Amino acid sequence: MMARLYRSVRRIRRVEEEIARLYPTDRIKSPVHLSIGQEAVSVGLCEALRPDDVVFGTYRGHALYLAKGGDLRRMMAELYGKATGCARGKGGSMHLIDVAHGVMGASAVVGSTIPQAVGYAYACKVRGQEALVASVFGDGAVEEGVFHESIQFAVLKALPVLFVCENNFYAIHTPLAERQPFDNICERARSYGLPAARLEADDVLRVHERMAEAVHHIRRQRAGPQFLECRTYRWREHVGPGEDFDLGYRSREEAAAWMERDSCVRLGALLDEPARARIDAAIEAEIEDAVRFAEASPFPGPEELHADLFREA
Amino acid sequence: MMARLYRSVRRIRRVEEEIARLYPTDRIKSPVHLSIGQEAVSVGLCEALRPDDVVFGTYRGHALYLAKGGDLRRMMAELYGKATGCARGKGGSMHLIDVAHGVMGASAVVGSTIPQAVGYAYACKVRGQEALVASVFGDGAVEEGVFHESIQFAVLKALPVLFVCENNFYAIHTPLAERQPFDNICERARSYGLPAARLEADDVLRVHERMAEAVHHIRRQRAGPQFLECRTYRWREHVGPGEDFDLGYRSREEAAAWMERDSCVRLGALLDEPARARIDAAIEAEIEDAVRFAEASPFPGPEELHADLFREA
Amino acid sequence: MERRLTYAEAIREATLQEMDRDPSVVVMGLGVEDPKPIYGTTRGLAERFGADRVFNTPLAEEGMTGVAIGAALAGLRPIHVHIRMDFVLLAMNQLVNIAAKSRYMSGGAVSVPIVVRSIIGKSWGQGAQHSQGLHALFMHIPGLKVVAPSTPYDAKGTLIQSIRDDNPVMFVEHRLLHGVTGPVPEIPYTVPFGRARVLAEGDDVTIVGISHMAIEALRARAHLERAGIGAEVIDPVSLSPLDMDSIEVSLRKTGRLLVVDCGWTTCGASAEIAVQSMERLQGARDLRIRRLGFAPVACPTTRPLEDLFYPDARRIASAAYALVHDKPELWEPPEASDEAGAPGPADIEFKGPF
Amino acid sequence: MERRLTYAEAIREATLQEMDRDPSVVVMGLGVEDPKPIYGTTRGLAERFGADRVFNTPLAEEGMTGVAIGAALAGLRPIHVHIRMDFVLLAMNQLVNIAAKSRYMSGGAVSVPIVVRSIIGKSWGQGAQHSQGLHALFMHIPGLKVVAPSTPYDAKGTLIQSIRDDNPVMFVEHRLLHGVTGPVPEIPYTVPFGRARVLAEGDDVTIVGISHMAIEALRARAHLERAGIGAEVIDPVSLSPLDMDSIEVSLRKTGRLLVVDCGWTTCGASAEIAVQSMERLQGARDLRIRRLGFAPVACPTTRPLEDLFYPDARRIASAAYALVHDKPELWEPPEASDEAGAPGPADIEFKGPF
Ligand SMILES: Cc1ncc(C[n+]2csc(CCOP(=O)(O)OP(=O)(O)O)c2C)c(N)n1
Ligand SMILES: Cc1ncc(C[n+]2csc(CCOP(=O)(O)OP(=O)(O)O)c2C)c(N)n1
Ligand SMILES: [Mg+2]
Ligand SMILES: [Mg+2]
Repeated sequence: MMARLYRSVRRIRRVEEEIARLYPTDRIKSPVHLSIGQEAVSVGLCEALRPDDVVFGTYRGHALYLAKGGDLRRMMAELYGKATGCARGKGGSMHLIDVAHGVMGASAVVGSTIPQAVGYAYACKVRGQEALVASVFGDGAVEEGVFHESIQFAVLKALPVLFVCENNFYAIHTPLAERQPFDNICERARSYGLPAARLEADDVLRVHERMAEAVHHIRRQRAGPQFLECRTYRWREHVGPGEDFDLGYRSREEAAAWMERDSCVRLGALLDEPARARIDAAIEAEIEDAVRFAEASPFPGPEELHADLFREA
Repeated sequence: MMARLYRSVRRIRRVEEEIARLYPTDRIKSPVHLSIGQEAVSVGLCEALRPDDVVFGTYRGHALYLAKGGDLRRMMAELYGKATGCARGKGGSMHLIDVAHGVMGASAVVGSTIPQAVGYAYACKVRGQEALVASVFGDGAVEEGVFHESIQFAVLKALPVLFVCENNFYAIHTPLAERQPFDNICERARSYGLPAARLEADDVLRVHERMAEAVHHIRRQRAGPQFLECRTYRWREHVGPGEDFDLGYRSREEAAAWMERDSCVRLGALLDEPARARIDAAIEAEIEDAVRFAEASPFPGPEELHADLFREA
Repeated sequence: MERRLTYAEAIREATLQEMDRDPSVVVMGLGVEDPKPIYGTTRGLAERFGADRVFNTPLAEEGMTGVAIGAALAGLRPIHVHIRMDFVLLAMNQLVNIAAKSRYMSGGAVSVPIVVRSIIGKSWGQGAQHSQGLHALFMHIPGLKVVAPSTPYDAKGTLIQSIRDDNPVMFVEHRLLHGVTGPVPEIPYTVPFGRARVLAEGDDVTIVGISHMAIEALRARAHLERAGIGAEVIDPVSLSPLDMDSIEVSLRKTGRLLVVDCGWTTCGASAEIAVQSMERLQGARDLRIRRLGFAPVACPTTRPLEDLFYPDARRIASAAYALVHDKPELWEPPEASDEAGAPGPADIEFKGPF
Repeated sequence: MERRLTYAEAIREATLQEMDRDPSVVVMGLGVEDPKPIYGTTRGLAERFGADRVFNTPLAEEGMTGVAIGAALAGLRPIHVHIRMDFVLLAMNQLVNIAAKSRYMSGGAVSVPIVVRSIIGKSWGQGAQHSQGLHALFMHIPGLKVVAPSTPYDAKGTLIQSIRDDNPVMFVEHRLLHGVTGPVPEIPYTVPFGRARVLAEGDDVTIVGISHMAIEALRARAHLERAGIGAEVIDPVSLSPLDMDSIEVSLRKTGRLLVVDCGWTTCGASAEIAVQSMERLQGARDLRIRRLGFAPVACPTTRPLEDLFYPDARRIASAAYALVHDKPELWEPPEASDEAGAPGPADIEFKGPF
């Protein structure tokens, strides 16, 4: 498991670093919201899920997509706007999807996939399926009324949903304290009567343990949803490949405290060196292949403009 | 004070009974949502407010309008669709307004005046005004996301708002338990960090006492909003003049328990008989006058159709 | 003997038959399981299909629309019911940003088979917030289909079609249509989208009436007949897609178009139908056009103003007359012709907003 | 020397001057007080006017719109800013059911002086949910005013007008306009609603370009000039109210109308302008019309499809040419003329969705 977790975190980290490296070439003509520093949440969650479980995420979606098993080649091609992309070039970085692997899609409108996760879970429940749904969203999403409407219905119908709030303390450049009366997201969730817990998501092992516990409960006890607030930190700028400590809304020191506890490094150190090196090498090869695939793939032709609006029998 | 409270409760009760009596004549061509049985909430609240305080309410708005001092003649004319109505016949029963007396308007879309109350309070606060805003809404409104968005902002900015939830246990014919996971509205409000309390609103004296306390705190301490859940009961059908125990969604017994504790009767019994009789007589005269006024008033002329869309200098 | 149902019964029958046929169909909304079940359209469904497939929702339009979308992504076919179209405004984000776009922005990976039923209110002082016909807002958005049947027959057929469609369909009803009766076969059938109906033929003017206005247009036609004018009345039935071919055929004959909507005209369905008509006929046939719809204000509650707010048979007839005689309306149908002019039942007044 | 500002600077200056003049003006929205303050349009306002008058909001579009309305009822004049028009869909209920109707349904007792600024996104893979021009949805609703200036001069003047207006005004910006420079007097001034601008004269065809499309229309005009076609370019500036008088004057001359919008055409602003044109000219002057707008799909992210999704100067020129020569577009401006054809700066590509 440790090796799996390491591989997944490291892979996401490296993919995103590679995206950042490639970005100045302007071949990725798509806004990118990197999860560098936040990987432990998606990885800890997805390693606790089964293949038939599904996830709904956000525009900051590379980590969740990859952790859940989304195809890397098709993701990279999507960022390049190619016809081989997971959304055939029509969605870009903010709308990654891989239905075969349970990545059900992401939205660039904050909070707007939360009710879909609940609805998906409703379908699972009434059809007696065992699948479970994870809804991943940021600390900003909790402010939207739809978060409440969603959690309310999920508890009312005792649906198999795991709500995962990635609290990175900022919505773009606005700190939580300027937007929410108290730093008590869990308490607000809990007022609906569902189990809610906060965890420091700087350690992927701990995150995974808690996620697995919650998933187990939801699946076995069928007593309804649970809520986990994962406190984490975004290392890069809100959107784009770079850092943003020059903007002044947060300090490099604040970030440094999180970077020191880098999940990827700490976990890597626990593996034996040759095993780690093998994993790393495989990741590099995979990334290289994916970038090559993306670059070699064709753009969609003009006939694609009008395709995919409706599904007609 | 007891006489004042009695007068106000009795007046609302009698006005609404009169509306119900007139309704079959079809002269009131407007859906009416009666507050009979729920008067103690509006009366207890408004007797605790100052004239410069304002209230925002709902389509079930006769009680709040009258309790706050709204003009009875103009209300009755509004129900009749007359040009002398408080909204010149354009709003009807669901949109009563009397700005001069701090009745800022009502909406027929559930929950939709709650944020306006908060915005009004924001204006009061930043302009250093002492006025306080009461937002009155039903138990159904709490389910709308906008309730959360509103309370969140009110607490964040410490605004002078008193949130008053009239919990009559039903939204149209659907009981609370079918719509909300738990009967814990206060807890959900409290999770935002504001004082929230539940009270049985069958005794107008008690309601008034608690309202006055909350109002005093909000005004004097300037520490932000408070929340009161008033448990009450609608005696008549959701909309219309009659009873609805034949529908089967609730029982006459359930209602009887509330009717026995009728605030109007109990309070009346505490007054000395001649005083009570004087009040009652004055109310009857006022109602008769208002109905006459409404009936005698003209309908708006056709030129009124296009008036009042915009305010132009 | 011809089997007749009300529009509301036709909707109920369509729902019931599709739920029988396809276990993935579910019905949700405020008051779908209620002693007054959406004007009877959902009566008995919960008893028959159980609480999992027919359920009341909390008051949370945006969230519950998202729930419907999510359930659709998982393979259910939710019918989400709103007793007033005005409330759908709370769900615009889910409908426009998600439902309409999920398929396209996933490159066809998913689809969202939901039906959103909503009802345009009218009469008895419904007022500004219980009376809006907002179908044009949805027509504006690629990725949504919009249908607004005016007869019990089409109500059943298009609802079945909507339920079987793999895409989001806005199903628009009108409060005053629910009580209208008409022939409805018992056997399940579909009425395809994108096919208008010529309700009555005529040579002088084409009146396109949307939803409830199709009925008013038929009444107007009777008035006009007595004034020697032959009006062709077309019900577009579906608004997105729009069957402009049928309208074009009629216009090549009449050269005159009056579009009557139960909604506002500015950027409305009436504007779209008029401009597409012109795009098709320009250079080929002279065309005169005219639009009627809600007055450009909020709906007032008082009856005298409410009557002015809405187009009705008499005003439709006047406008058509003016179009044919190429002058501003001077003519009004004689008062006495009102009764005779009404081919359908007079509007049933209903009390209360629901 | 003529004073020049960017469109973004003009917006900032209008806001600042009005806030100086009138203490009831406040600015609110996600990111109005931010190191990247809405493309600079709100830069420095919080420092100058304090946190009470310039404040970030939580993510809660519906609620915060209600807050703005409530504050307006109390006498403030809030400017509520949305960095993308797509997000305004979350606030439709407050805007349509409350803001647009409060005055009417209170019989004039109250009014709601709010300005809702929102920005249409474009380029760099904004995608389906960060690119919508939804002004037609608001034009459809009586009680809302809608303005969409294309020049820095009009941006300043109409924003001041919007702030002083006692009614809800939807102020529509376009991301690619923010960097455009033009003459802007320092002194505060208003540009009234309901007055279109003839940006360039011509005898053969009238091109009405909305918002950013006014600039593309000017570029198209240069292409057309070289093909011997004189295009009159009109910027409506305000969409509700709409200055049809100016458009009519132009059409009486040209007889040909091409409306180009940065939005969809179905039930769009382009439909309304076309149909009103026809309503005015029918019987008086032969009129040929044509609409261009977003392709009828969601906005794709990949560049090759994005380029097809949007109208641009070349396609506008082709369409105008076809209109003038009365045949389907065969003509395209020669590649070489692109540079020369651009009267404004080429679009500044921007990266990232905000
Ligand atoms: C409804 C909505 N409002 C505003 C925006 C603009 N916006 C994009 S990302 C973002 C911040 C969201 O913060 P959070 O939920 O904490 O997620 P994070 O970016 O920190 O992962 C905002 C405000 C949006 N996309 N959607
Ligand atoms: C947003 C919205 N959804 C649905 C409705 C239909 N509706 C009207 S009243 C009502 C019940 C509201 O219940 P509650 O808030 O408890 O108020 P009560 O009528 O009990 O006073 C509903 C669902 C509405 N008016 N607005
Ligand atoms: Mg965040
Ligand atoms: Mg209630």
